[in-house]
Amino acid sequence: MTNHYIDLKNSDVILIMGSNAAEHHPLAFKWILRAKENGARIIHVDPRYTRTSARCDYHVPIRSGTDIAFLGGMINYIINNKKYFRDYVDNYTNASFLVSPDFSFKNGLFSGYDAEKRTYNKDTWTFQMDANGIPLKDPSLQDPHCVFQHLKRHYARYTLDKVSSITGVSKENLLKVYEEYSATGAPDKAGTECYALGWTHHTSGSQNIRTMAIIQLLLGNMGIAGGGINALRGEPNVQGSTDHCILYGNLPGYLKMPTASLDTLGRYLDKYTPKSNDPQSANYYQNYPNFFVSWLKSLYGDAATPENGFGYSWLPKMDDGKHYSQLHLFERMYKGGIRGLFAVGTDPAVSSPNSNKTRKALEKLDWLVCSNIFDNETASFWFGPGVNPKQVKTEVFLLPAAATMEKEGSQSNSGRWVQWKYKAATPPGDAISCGDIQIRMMDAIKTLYAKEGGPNAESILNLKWDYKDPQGNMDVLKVARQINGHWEADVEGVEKGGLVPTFGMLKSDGTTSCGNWIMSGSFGADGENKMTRRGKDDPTGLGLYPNWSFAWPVNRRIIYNRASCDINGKPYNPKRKLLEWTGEKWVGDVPDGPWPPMADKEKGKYPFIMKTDGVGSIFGPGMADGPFPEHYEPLEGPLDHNPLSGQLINPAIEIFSDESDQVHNASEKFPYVCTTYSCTEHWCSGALTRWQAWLLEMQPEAYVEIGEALARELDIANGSKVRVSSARGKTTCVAMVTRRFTPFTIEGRTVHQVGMPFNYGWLYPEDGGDSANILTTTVGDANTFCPEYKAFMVNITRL
Amino acid sequence: MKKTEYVKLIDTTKCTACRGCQVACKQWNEMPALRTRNLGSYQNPPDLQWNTWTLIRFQEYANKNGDFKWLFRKDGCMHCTDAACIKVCPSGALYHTEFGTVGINQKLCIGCKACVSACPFDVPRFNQETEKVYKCDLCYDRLKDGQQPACVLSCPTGALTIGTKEAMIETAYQRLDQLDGKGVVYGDKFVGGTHVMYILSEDPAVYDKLPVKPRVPASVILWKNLFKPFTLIGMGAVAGMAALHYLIKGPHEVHENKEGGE
Amino acid sequence: MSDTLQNTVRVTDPIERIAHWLLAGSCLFCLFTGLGLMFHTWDFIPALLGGLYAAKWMHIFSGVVFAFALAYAFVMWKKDCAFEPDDARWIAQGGGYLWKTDNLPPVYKYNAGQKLFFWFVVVFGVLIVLSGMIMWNPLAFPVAVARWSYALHALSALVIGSFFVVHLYLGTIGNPGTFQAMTTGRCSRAWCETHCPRWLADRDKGSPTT
Amino acid sequence: MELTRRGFLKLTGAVGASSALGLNFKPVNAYAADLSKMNRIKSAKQYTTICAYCSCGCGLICSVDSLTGKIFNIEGDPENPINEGALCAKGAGFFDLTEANKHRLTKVRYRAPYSDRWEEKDWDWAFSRIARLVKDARDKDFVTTNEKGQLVNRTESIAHLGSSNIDNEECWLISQSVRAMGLVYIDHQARV
Repeated sequence: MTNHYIDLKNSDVILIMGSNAAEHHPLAFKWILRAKENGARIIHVDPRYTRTSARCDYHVPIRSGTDIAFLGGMINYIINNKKYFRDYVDNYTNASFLVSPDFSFKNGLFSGYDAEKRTYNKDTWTFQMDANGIPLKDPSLQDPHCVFQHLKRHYARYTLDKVSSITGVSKENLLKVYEEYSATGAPDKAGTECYALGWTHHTSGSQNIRTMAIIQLLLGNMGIAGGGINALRGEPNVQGSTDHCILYGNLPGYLKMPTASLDTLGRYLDKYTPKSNDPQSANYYQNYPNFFVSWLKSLYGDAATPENGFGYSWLPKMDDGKHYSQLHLFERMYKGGIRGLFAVGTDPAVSSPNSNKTRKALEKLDWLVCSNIFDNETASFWFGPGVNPKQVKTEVFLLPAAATMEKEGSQSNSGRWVQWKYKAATPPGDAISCGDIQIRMMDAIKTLYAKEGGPNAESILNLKWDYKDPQGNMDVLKVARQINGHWEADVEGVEKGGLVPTFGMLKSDGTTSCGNWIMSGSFGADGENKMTRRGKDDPTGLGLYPNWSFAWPVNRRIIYNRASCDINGKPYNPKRKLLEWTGEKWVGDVPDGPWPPMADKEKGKYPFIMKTDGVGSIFGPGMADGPFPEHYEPLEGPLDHNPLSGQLINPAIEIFSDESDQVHNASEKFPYVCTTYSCTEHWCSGALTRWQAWLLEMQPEAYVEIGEALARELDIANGSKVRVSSARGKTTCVAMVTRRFTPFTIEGRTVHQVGMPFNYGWLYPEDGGDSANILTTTVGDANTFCPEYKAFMVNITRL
Repeated sequence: MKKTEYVKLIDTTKCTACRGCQVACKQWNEMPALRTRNLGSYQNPPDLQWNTWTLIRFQEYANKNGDFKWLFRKDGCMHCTDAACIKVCPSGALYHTEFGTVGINQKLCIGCKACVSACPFDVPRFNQETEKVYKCDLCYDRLKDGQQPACVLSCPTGALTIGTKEAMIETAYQRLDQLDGKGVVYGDKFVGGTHVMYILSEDPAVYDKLPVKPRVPASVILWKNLFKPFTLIGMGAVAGMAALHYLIKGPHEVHENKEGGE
Repeated sequence: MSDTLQNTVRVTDPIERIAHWLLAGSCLFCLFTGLGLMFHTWDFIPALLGGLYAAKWMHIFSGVVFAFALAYAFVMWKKDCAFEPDDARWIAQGGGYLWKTDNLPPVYKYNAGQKLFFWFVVVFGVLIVLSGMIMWNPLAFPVAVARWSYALHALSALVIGSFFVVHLYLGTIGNPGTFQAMTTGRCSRAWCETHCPRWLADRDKGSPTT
Repeated sequence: MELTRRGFLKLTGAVGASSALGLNFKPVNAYAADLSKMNRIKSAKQYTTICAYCSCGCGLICSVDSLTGKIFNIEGDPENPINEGALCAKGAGFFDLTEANKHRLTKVRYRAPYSDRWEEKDWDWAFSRIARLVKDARDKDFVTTNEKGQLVNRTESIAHLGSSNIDNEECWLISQSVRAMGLVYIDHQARV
């Protein structure tokens, strides 16, 4: 989230699209309804009428996987009707930047496409530079090469008729949403967007969000109270686990995982430290070396020295251009290339796409280590449906873990608030925390390497791993302080070991050690653990609660907040004054840097300090699948053509083409669009919630929601059992016949959509049904490899 | 002790059916869960049960114009002032608390089930195993301690609020104004006023299992207000008349030819 | 004949007496436990019996006994209690209990008042038993049926209870010499001549008593 | 929909054979049957925690019996500005994550190759066995240089998944240690 949950109350129009906030973030909905009470309009765009729709001003049904078409139409509307916030667009976005004349877009493809590799060469996705290396601009926005004109041309194709025909949304509904939302382009209006897995679980997931980011920049909704783009993330500490980057491509604090070609620390830092020649761009990532070296110090401790490149060479390197995501991981496992898997608090046998493939892959493992508070389908895969234990070689460990209230530590919510939790009780039986498991397991591994040696043993032996208290248990505070960072030498009157109060003080010379730079400042220099703070003062009245817990970065509650003011630092909306420049300093939220506003040509800086150019990217060359989002059909959909171009599916997605990955696009065998989702009563794979009697009582078994029209066609009675099948598998569940799914008219014909929750698995409860992911496709987003769970094709038969 | 009446207001126009209340109730009152099946609805358990004192009812509804709505109604004890259950309870297990709510003392309950059929809202539930009746007591122990009932505390959206009767009736009508009159306040105009009130978005007749004009059943009034007193009055009167007869007329002697008897 | 002993007449046989007392006892017990369940002022009754819960079950058990006794009594007495034309005249004159009359029709085994009592007990007894059975498990019945059962049960109790008092009075001090009919089973000949002259005459003729 | 009158009868008609599932209050209640819950709360130790489901970050208060050390009540933290004491169904049912839930794992379980059952093991055995397996796999498959001859120091045959349902400090420990081991197949639920 650029903003945070409470801030939703400050909005004038809330577009909920790609999210079912009332069901999956019920407490976010508290603040959405607070806004509604204050007069805000709440709009829900979703394939299905849900509990969210029930409380919104209105619901607009949309076919799964067509969000870019819908939003592209909105961009077209905003430009044609001049609804954009001109001052904001001029000053705070790259709308006026001139794009390279070689850049082009033809028939669904941007310039530089390599069809064989399914990737783009981005050499033409660049700006024209002046002699000083600063991007050329046309403030009039009239130059045909300027971003704004490119944008206008690109989305001119997204006419109401076209969008309606793709999305299945009526033109009246399209106009209603466009009009109402684009009204937030006024300086004193705030519009926000709440999305969740409904946007990310697509082959164009990242571009769904990008499209909205463009709209928010056009309307001047970024960086303001009640604005922003708000990912309502799905897990309690998914923000924290992402911040600490248990991810193949990133190291803690979103630092880049090195690749093979970056063979030295110097080359690595050179590549990832952005340069800007514009003196007004803060280009905050120029501090990248400080963050990275401080992290290396946290990894290898005293063994990381300037002489050995702080241990850079010990780090694993990915092959350039290769990906190692969960999809790739199971692909490799399926082909026998993985011997051992650690699965901590996760249940991929249910949650990974194409479960039949995933489950088959698990059988290829030599060993599997699971840590959980309950048994799950992954740990017990060896006696799953159709599996003969006598033929499964895998050695399985199921380690009993402590539940959250049985351990102390911090958790980061989606609004980046890092809140401290206390240990209320000891875990039952032999259970210990996942942290303790990791520490003791790593101790055992270190011991073996110390004794026996091995390849690159230095990396293991030099790992800084002194996080135990005298009793031998994990010392949470010690870890938290290491994450925050400390001095490694006596510097400027601070003794070695003193806590670093902010990442601004981190150094690239090895004098600081910091486990995760964005968390630097979670402790005060005086040792105060700011994550434990419980102050309730709210000086701005906007619900920022600056003294409640800690928010990264540096307790900033709304990021890019300097964009809430004009170039002189005066708030665009004086009624919701997030920040104001007094002439000497900023007052309000913690500003994005102390510099004066950009009207001060000498010392002033642009507001988007993390962007190299200092402004918001309407033209986004960082994306794998194009600097402007473009509508493509899902990998498996009801259409055999893309109504907008000759390019049916996202050209930059990776295609997995094993026998198990079959796709039947526009096939009569699987005529219905299916989507998957969760429900309030269960959580994710249900691996925690299915074991809980109170929750199971409310949602006891797997179901498929079917519209009344389709149910009539198929003669399916409410509450009866049906079989749902796709090209990849089939499963049996209860039919829930409902008016909440209505058929769409797509390209002139009727298309039915159905939906299933992904919360069930064969292990428990008995007869509760199995995973909806038995049906889903093995394919991911072009940028993130987030799997496509939201649009695929099925057939339904009564039993 | 001065009696302060409390009213819980259920604003269905704010309810998201997250069912936090349904679980919070079980958590606080330590009620177990039972195995259910999916019967084609989110509503589960399908009805109130001895272990489920409050339940969100899900109802798909389209009005005359075809406007579709998904209605959510939190069902549970209405805490009537004129409470049929208290009228019929032989043991005093059901009683009016100092807050005007209807408390239940399971220790006293003898499982006669009279309240189950008397309740105009079909709320009390009987447990075969414990032979006791169960229902919401609006968290009497929490109220006594100045705490909100578990359901109200848990409600994310402010659909559930609690306060003094006067204040909540005022709040309810204010909310109705806010909704431009598109709604109905339910609960203040029958059975002496209930201590649970609704703001409904539709006409009460639209809702499943919601009586439009709830009242203490005529059978209960006849039973408790007429037959019950007349049982004693009748028997007493007859006994009195017999006594009078004995005094005035004396015993009905037999004309005897001979002495009889033993 | 042993039937005529010391100038007394055997008016009831042991089976009849057992049935009567079962009926009366269970009825009385139901009455008191019922009152205890209905009136908090009568709490002493359930208290003596070990609490309301115990009283509830005793009431139900006693009700079952009552039901069987009633069924037997019905079979046993229904013929003797069948109404005949003269009964109207008997009733019209209040059975001679309320004012002086000379014109009372001679009674066979039971007078019209007794018959009336019998039939009230039968009708309301059936009602009280049926409604009681419904109240035992009201959840198995439509709610309206269950609700009215409670009212009907109370009404029946009111009727039976009131008649019970009358019966008690007339069977004891109101009619000296009557009580023995349900103890020893023998009443004086004179008593019989007063209360059941036609039956006595039939009996003396040796014709079958019915 | 037809979940009106007719549908409703269908629903009630089907309340069937039922048995209590899984949750046991007895251990936490046995000794305190006579104390009202409110009184027990007053004498309890209270700890704040944060909800373990969606990412709202709602505050909860765990009440711990001072005699048994066991949690007996969990409800929303009214002080927390995000939820102000409110909780959804999952949060309200947080108590069912404690050891009162009989499904909680309490012992290390081990399944030997080709076996059809779990065995119980102790931690020391498990850790030394896992360390052995890790070292064998890593040493056997370690990739020091890739096909192009570039130094890559990685282990491709061991993978790590999870978790976004553990604390920051635990996440960080995992993130650090898997890098030190040379793993590259590293992912968690942020992607799924």
